[in-house]
Amino acid sequence: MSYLLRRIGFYLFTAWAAITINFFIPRAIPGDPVQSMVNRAQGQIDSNAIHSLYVLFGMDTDQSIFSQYFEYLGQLLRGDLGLSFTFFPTPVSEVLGDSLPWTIALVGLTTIVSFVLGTGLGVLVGWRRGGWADLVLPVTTFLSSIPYFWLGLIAITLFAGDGGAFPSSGGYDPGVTPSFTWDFISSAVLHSVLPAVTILITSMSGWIMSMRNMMVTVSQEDYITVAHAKGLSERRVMVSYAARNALLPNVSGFAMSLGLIVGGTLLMEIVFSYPGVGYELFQALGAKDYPLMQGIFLVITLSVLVANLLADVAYLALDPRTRREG
Amino acid sequence: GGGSSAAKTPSNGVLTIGMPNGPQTNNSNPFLESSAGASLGYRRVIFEPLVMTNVVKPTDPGKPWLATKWEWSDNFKKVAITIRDGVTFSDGQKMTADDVAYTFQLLKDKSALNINSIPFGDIAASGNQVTLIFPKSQYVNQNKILNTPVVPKHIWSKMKDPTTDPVKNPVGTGPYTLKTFTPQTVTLVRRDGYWQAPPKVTELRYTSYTDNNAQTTALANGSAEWSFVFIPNYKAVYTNKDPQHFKLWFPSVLAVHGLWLNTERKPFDNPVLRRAMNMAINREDVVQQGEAGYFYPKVDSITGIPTPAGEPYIADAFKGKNATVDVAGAKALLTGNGFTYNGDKLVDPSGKPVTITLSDPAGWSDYQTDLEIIKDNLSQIGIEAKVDKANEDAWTTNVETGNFQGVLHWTNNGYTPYDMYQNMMDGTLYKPVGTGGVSGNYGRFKNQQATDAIARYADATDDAGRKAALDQVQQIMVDQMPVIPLMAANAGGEYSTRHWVGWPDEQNPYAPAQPTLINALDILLHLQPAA
Amino acid sequence: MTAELDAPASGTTDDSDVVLEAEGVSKHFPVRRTGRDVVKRTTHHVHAVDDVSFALRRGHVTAMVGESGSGKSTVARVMAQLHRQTAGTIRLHGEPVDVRGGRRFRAYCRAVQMVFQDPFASLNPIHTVRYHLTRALRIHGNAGRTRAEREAALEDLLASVQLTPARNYLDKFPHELSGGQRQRVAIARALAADPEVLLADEPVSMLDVSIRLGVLNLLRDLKDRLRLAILYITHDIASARYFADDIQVMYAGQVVEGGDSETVTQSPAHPYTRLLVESAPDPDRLTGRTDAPEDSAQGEPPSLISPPSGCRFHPRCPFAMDRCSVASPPRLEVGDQPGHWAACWLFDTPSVEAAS
Amino acid sequence: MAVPAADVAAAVPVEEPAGKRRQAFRFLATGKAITGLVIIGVLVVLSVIGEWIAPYDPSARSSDLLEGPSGRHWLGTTHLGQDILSQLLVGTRSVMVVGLVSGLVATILAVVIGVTSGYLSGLGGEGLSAVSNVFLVIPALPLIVIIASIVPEVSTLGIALIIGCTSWAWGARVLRAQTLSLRRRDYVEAARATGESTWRIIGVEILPNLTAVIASSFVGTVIFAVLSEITLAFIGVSGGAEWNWGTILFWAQSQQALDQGAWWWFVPAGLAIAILGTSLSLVNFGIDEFVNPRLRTGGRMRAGFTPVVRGGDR
Amino acid sequence: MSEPVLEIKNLSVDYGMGPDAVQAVRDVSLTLHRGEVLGLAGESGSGKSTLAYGMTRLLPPPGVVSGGEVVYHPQDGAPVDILGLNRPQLRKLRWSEISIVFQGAMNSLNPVHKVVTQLCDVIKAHDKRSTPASRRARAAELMKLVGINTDRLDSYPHQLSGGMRQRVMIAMALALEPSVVIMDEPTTALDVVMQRQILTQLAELRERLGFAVLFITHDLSLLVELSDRIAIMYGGRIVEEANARQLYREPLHPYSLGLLKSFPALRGERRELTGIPGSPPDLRAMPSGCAFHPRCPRAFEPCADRDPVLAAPEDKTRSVACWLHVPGAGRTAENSTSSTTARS
Ligand SMILES: Nc1ncnc2c1ncn2[C@@H]1O[C@H](COP(=O)(O)OP(=O)(O)OP(=O)(O)O)[C@@H](O)[C@H]1O
Ligand SMILES: Nc1ncnc2c1ncn2[C@@H]1O[C@H](COP(=O)(O)OP(=O)(O)OP(=O)(O)O)[C@@H](O)[C@H]1O
Ligand SMILES: [Mg+2]
Ligand SMILES: [Mg+2]
Repeated sequence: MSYLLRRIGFYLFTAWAAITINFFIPRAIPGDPVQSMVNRAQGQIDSNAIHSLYVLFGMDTDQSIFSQYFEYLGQLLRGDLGLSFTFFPTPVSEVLGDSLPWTIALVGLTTIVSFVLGTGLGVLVGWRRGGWADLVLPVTTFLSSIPYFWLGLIAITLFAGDGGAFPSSGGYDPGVTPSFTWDFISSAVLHSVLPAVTILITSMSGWIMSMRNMMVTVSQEDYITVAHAKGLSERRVMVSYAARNALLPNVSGFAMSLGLIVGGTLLMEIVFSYPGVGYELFQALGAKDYPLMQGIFLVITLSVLVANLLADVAYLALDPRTRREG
Repeated sequence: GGGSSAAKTPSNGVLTIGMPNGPQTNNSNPFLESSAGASLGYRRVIFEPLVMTNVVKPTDPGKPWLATKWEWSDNFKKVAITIRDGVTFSDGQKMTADDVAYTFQLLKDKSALNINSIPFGDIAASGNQVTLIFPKSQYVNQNKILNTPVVPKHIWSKMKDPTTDPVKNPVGTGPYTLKTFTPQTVTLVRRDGYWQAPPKVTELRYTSYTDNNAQTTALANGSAEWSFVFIPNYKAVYTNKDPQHFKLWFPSVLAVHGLWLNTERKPFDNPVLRRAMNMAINREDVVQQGEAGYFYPKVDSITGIPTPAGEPYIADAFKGKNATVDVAGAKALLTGNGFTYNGDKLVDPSGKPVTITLSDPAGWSDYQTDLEIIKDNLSQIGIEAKVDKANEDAWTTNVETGNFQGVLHWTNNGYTPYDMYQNMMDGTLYKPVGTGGVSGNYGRFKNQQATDAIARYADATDDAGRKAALDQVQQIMVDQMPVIPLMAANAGGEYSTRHWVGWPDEQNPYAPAQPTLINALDILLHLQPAA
Repeated sequence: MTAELDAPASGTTDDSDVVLEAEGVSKHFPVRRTGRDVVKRTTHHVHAVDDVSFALRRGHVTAMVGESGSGKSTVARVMAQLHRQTAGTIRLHGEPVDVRGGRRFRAYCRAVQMVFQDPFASLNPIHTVRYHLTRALRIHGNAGRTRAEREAALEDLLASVQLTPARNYLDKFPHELSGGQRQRVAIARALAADPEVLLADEPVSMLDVSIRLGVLNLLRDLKDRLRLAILYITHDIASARYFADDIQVMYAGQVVEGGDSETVTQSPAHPYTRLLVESAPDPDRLTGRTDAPEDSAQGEPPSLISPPSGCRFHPRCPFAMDRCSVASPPRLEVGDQPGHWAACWLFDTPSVEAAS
Repeated sequence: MAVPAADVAAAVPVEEPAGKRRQAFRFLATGKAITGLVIIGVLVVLSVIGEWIAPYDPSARSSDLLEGPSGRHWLGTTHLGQDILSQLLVGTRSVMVVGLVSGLVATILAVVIGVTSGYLSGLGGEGLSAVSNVFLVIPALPLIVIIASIVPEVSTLGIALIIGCTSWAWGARVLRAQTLSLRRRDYVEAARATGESTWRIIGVEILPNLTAVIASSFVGTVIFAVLSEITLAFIGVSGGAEWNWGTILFWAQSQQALDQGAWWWFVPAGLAIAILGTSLSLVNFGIDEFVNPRLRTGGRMRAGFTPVVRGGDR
Repeated sequence: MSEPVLEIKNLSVDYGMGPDAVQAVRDVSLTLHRGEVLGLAGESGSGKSTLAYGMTRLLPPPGVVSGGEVVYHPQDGAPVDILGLNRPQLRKLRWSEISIVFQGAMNSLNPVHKVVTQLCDVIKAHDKRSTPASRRARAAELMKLVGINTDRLDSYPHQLSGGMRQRVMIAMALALEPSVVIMDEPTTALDVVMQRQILTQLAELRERLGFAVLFITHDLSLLVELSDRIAIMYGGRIVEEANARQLYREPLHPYSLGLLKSFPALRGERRELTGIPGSPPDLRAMPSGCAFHPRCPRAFEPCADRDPVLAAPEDKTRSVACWLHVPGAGRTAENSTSSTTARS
């Protein structure tokens, strides 16, 4: 248990450091939210509006960056993430509330499916070394080296263009309202097929590779030979002896990738116009929407940390060697 | 596909509108540019202006809307507005002069909402009349004032802080009310009790696409029927998909996009060089290749005033004088004024070869293309140009502080050329290179005559005075060329006539075609179901 | 009378020969605290070595035997000052040493060198034999001033561990050498410091039967030629008999018996030593009939975190008496040979007499 | 009684010391790694000579607007009539420079921080490890975007440095773990017992043993850096004045090349990236196989049932 | 002597295939009789493990059995050649007839499963009708058999000491009451006290259950004490095979002698230790003739040229492969016939 306690202390420190960095670094960018807004409008916002925008965003007062920082920390402790500039005056928490479920549903599910499928395939490929299984590797290597946005755009052209079977953008049909109706769910699912498949294609090979390597390593352990010597069925040896042990290192990788769900999908969401956090972050970066950026970074930081904590716990649960009595 | 098939089928009374602005948050505050209402444009069909004006025909008188009559005192320091009778808000409450006065008072009190920085003085309502008094002439701002959307006092006065209220249930006098809001799609439905003949479109569906590509795709497959988006090679990608119905119309308005030169940097402080550069640039190529031939219409007049919108304002001396490519002329001009050629390299009078760095943010692909073309053009007269694909934030700061040689940039926009000229040349905006916080005159143009003439135009009490002032400004523009105007800003849009007809176009320019301007409402009122 | 002996056990040689001695040395390793400990503010320690005293003499091999985990390596590391002792003193030529890195540590290294247990792990796989030896010579200033002197020093070194001709070995990487050759290189490296004491931690246990002998003979030869004091650590009591002058037996972090090697192996006194000797494979005890003595001890080695009270062997000891679980036995003279002692109450003459 | 030393010597094959070279980079000698290295080599050559063998100036406009592949333009042209093959060739350099420079920068940082924090116990080590964990937590791409915005002039080299300075944390973590496992190795202790200084132990005893891990982390960073650079260019955050494959894709995308049917504008650059990525991955696999020899594919064999090949081809 | 239970005939095992194959076990013949302990000794790398794994076909890639026969004689029924079995047949035979105890018990037990699970696994695999309760009961019985308290059933391997793990492995090996147990250095990693405990237990169990043991170690002194017969391997071949006592008293092969002279004795006279000079042969470059001749102090003229054949020199109970014991060696050049084990 002390192990967990120490981890938690460590996580708290990391969280604080990350939050601090997330506060200061964006503010070092030249320019400010107002100018970005004017720039984005490319003439549609009058230069006379600049002053009123400064007033609107509360940026007309001279407040030292440190007092802002402590104010921000105070806000955070109260659970207040501030108001987004891009969507002024919508609270950051609301922006996140709108986008987070999409990301988590699509990417979360895809990550899990990718892990399960990739690991499963990796088990097979690692177990049946030589023969057809080895052909999987070059193919997956190639697929995983393709830049994601490129694959996504090609997929859109091929499958979502004229007469294509899939919609090219968005999270659901413009016509339907999010609710627990068949219409909405089917449309959401349909919209998620292409993004999901492209993510699967590029991310699965990582799991296949690492699982395969672990399988190969583990299948030369003595206890596997013993399991064969015991006359256990091939399946049992593969699953209960080899895969069960090979899985352990992959678990922490999986937790890591769960943590990256929120931050790692920027490109997918840009390419597929998916209404998730990644796209929001991209916008916030461009708009210098400090509160939104901080909010999203906070979510990312927390999810990575929580995922790591989960990985630690999972390791404790899965590997009896790390469990301690007493 | 699923997404398109639903939208492709004609839906009864529904019009689908798209904007490439990404997911929205539930915010219909009409005064905030950051709201979904502004970004998608639906605030225009909920909140109505006092007067409907048309940027495409800036000299046309405005259409009475919530105001039936408005009278400016001679020096444009006072306006008396008569409010229309029988107008109700969508919650059933009558709209009165009180509401109008409240709206102006709100702008006066909250400078955060006073986006046009109008200097309001006294605001008084009596009967159906509202009187506004200003400390100085509002000639150049008159339409901006009259375009103010009217909000219901009984609701807004109860808000804790109207500047930070997302107005999730917008109540206005317009013919539509908000039905549902999702970050991706906003649906509005037609309401009963609208004060004039109701529009035929019973439901508006605003979809926010993440980027231009998604928006273009939606237009091309018919799932969006009306939009405002830049489409490269629009024929191949858009109109050819259904040439009969897919249309676009991008009329120019009184603002330009041009090559701003830093007039304090040698050798670009020399107006001769600026004029010669102007002569070398091939506007046709810029517009055709960079702006896809339509997005920003070409500016022909050497005064920089976009036509046809600004036609009436062009000084007689310059009427019909168009900028043309004249490399030989440019060279002659240069060599006649102390410039020399070393081989084919241009050398300035002080003996230094002329080079220029043209800079714009890397992500602005049309501007980048334009710059590539300009670079090519400038090499014709021996100027070696370099295109810098800058980082947007750094670029913004550089433009602000005058730390650049040449950038493509826009000007302000208005109902007279005043806004654009003031933006380019007003000496009162001048700040030395290195100092930021400027809102115009990025090129650091310092010319007292121009400054005076601009001020005279705004304050003049009669048309003759204004014309004289504007003529002088144009003369200075042509002589000094602080900005090389290339193309006009637009107020256009892409639309489909498959289900709805009656859109504005070249022949019938009753309104700009852009779905986010106040005229959107006017257009909706013009739309008829296709036969 | 309790014949308590002063450490170290006196041998035949006089005390001026003592080079390095340990007196009451203990080494405790803190172990990871559990959540409950954090609350209770207690810490646990592995009592890897407790109150160990002995001396190493010039030209003398002292063997240290004991089962795995009894603390033999820890003793060696403490003696080499790779670990700092928790308690006790280490004396070099009678001077207590207290070195913490830096120049004084180097000076200490020059006198006391260690050879590690595993010849496959103790040479850096990426460096050549030449590198290993040159560094060791350089650090201790034995490399000479010129290249030729250095080469000569290298050749001498390799010759002293019988790796000749030197040029065949100098530029080899460890993986190109056999286990025995590697161990010789490791010994050569230790000799490069021109030490007085060699701490050899199981120098042959990783080696094959046929190679072991070569290394052991080499050590013995070095002892004779260079008058080195050698601590030979092993768990193979037979090799200790063969190779060492005297033997210290360790059990659970303590030395439980000491004496000259022939005596300890042929007439072991402490019950644990007896168990050890009886357990060793013996070809003369033929074919399956492992007529193990009835009194042979069973059970597991004790926990070093909370070692048994009194004599640490008492839970397994067939001769355990009441007092064994209460009081820790001191060193008691066995009486058969001079210098043979055991930490066992059985040899507390008055009490044994009283019991009989 | 002693074993005659001469016998021992005679039994080992004597090799000439001259033939012995330090084989620190043996790990690149596996089949996969060689394939990868050859491809990378070709790309490196292209990145040097690309400028000269490119048929056109990549920025030069021509009147062949948006033409498909032809004899004149093997990979077609852009909307400005620029030759895409030339852009691809000239763009190779920037990609390779960013990959190498940021790989180097990140690897050096990772080594310094990872190894030091692994070897030093106590506060110093823990602090460094905490720093790298903080960098791990902050999402890399957004961080790069932000830092790229802070720096006024982003040249190719600037991008490379930024990517390098933000992507060392993973390598540092791996190296720290490795160092932790190495620092208790006998040969490290032995070096200490010989009297070596701490810095010499880190630099000479530990570091070289991490070569393969370092190389693998280098290759990993290069892949990451190349993809990051291309992504940055693609989303229009950085362009620099120089061509790279990401810029090509940026132009293709902003001109909606695929919608216009101009696949030749979009496809080759993506494939080039994939090929570079694949070759780097191959090198990495090679290193993996070196570090873990069990991974070497040993033909069509499976554990548990040793094949019986009676009268085999011997 | 009793009937054979396992006969290895001319077994050869290679690592790899084709031109760069390494032959680690060369033409080995060996017979294990019912109920006996056959010791197999030899220095590291002599091919002991390869032989054990090869004959049970458990050798991991790139190992290949390249020739010979391994005949198992069931209690009742016809002899089977293990090398000719297909997977299911082999799987059925394994453990129920021939079980194996490997060197590293820590590595032989799956670290993530409880001891009881692993014990029950093997029962379940061979007895489909057993119930979980019956399996657990049997597991408890087995644990008692090797002297471990049954409350350790639910422990994970890492919670047990090395000696306990080794005993669990022995218990597992006996779970199905096989007739042959192969033990590859089962006690090398343990210290002498623990080793003694386990060997004592093994001897008791064998007396009770009557299985035959092939015991592999390089500790000859241990084997002499423990086994009935001893075979000595060198360079992938059996160089000598004899009754344990005979071998200890009177080793015939110089290599066996060398091995015996490498061990210091704990008791009795301090005897002369000579050891074996030189180092083991390189499998890729085997010396011609007798593989031991470069290290052999008594090598003479035929040794470098011709391979000696394992044959009985004077009586029928032992055999040796050495020219010293071939009458008239140096003249005969007859080594084409394959070697045969002297069998009773
Ligand atoms: N660095 C350490 N931290 C914690 N415990 C340790 C450490 N080093 C050794 N120990 C413990 O101290 C005890 C003695 O270990 P040591 O290595 O000295 O035994 P040993 O007699 O050399 O055993 P072996 O014969 O197996 O080498 C063991 O229980 C071991 O687990
Ligand atoms: N995978 C392999 N490829 C090639 N050669 C191998 C392989 N595995 C083992 N060998 C070689 O086969 C020979 C026999 O090895 P084996 O493990 O059977 O020896 P052993 O007698 O069991 O030794 P030990 O006492 O060390 O266990 C050795 O020389 C070894 O180098
Ligand atoms: Mg030890
Ligand atoms: Mg073996």
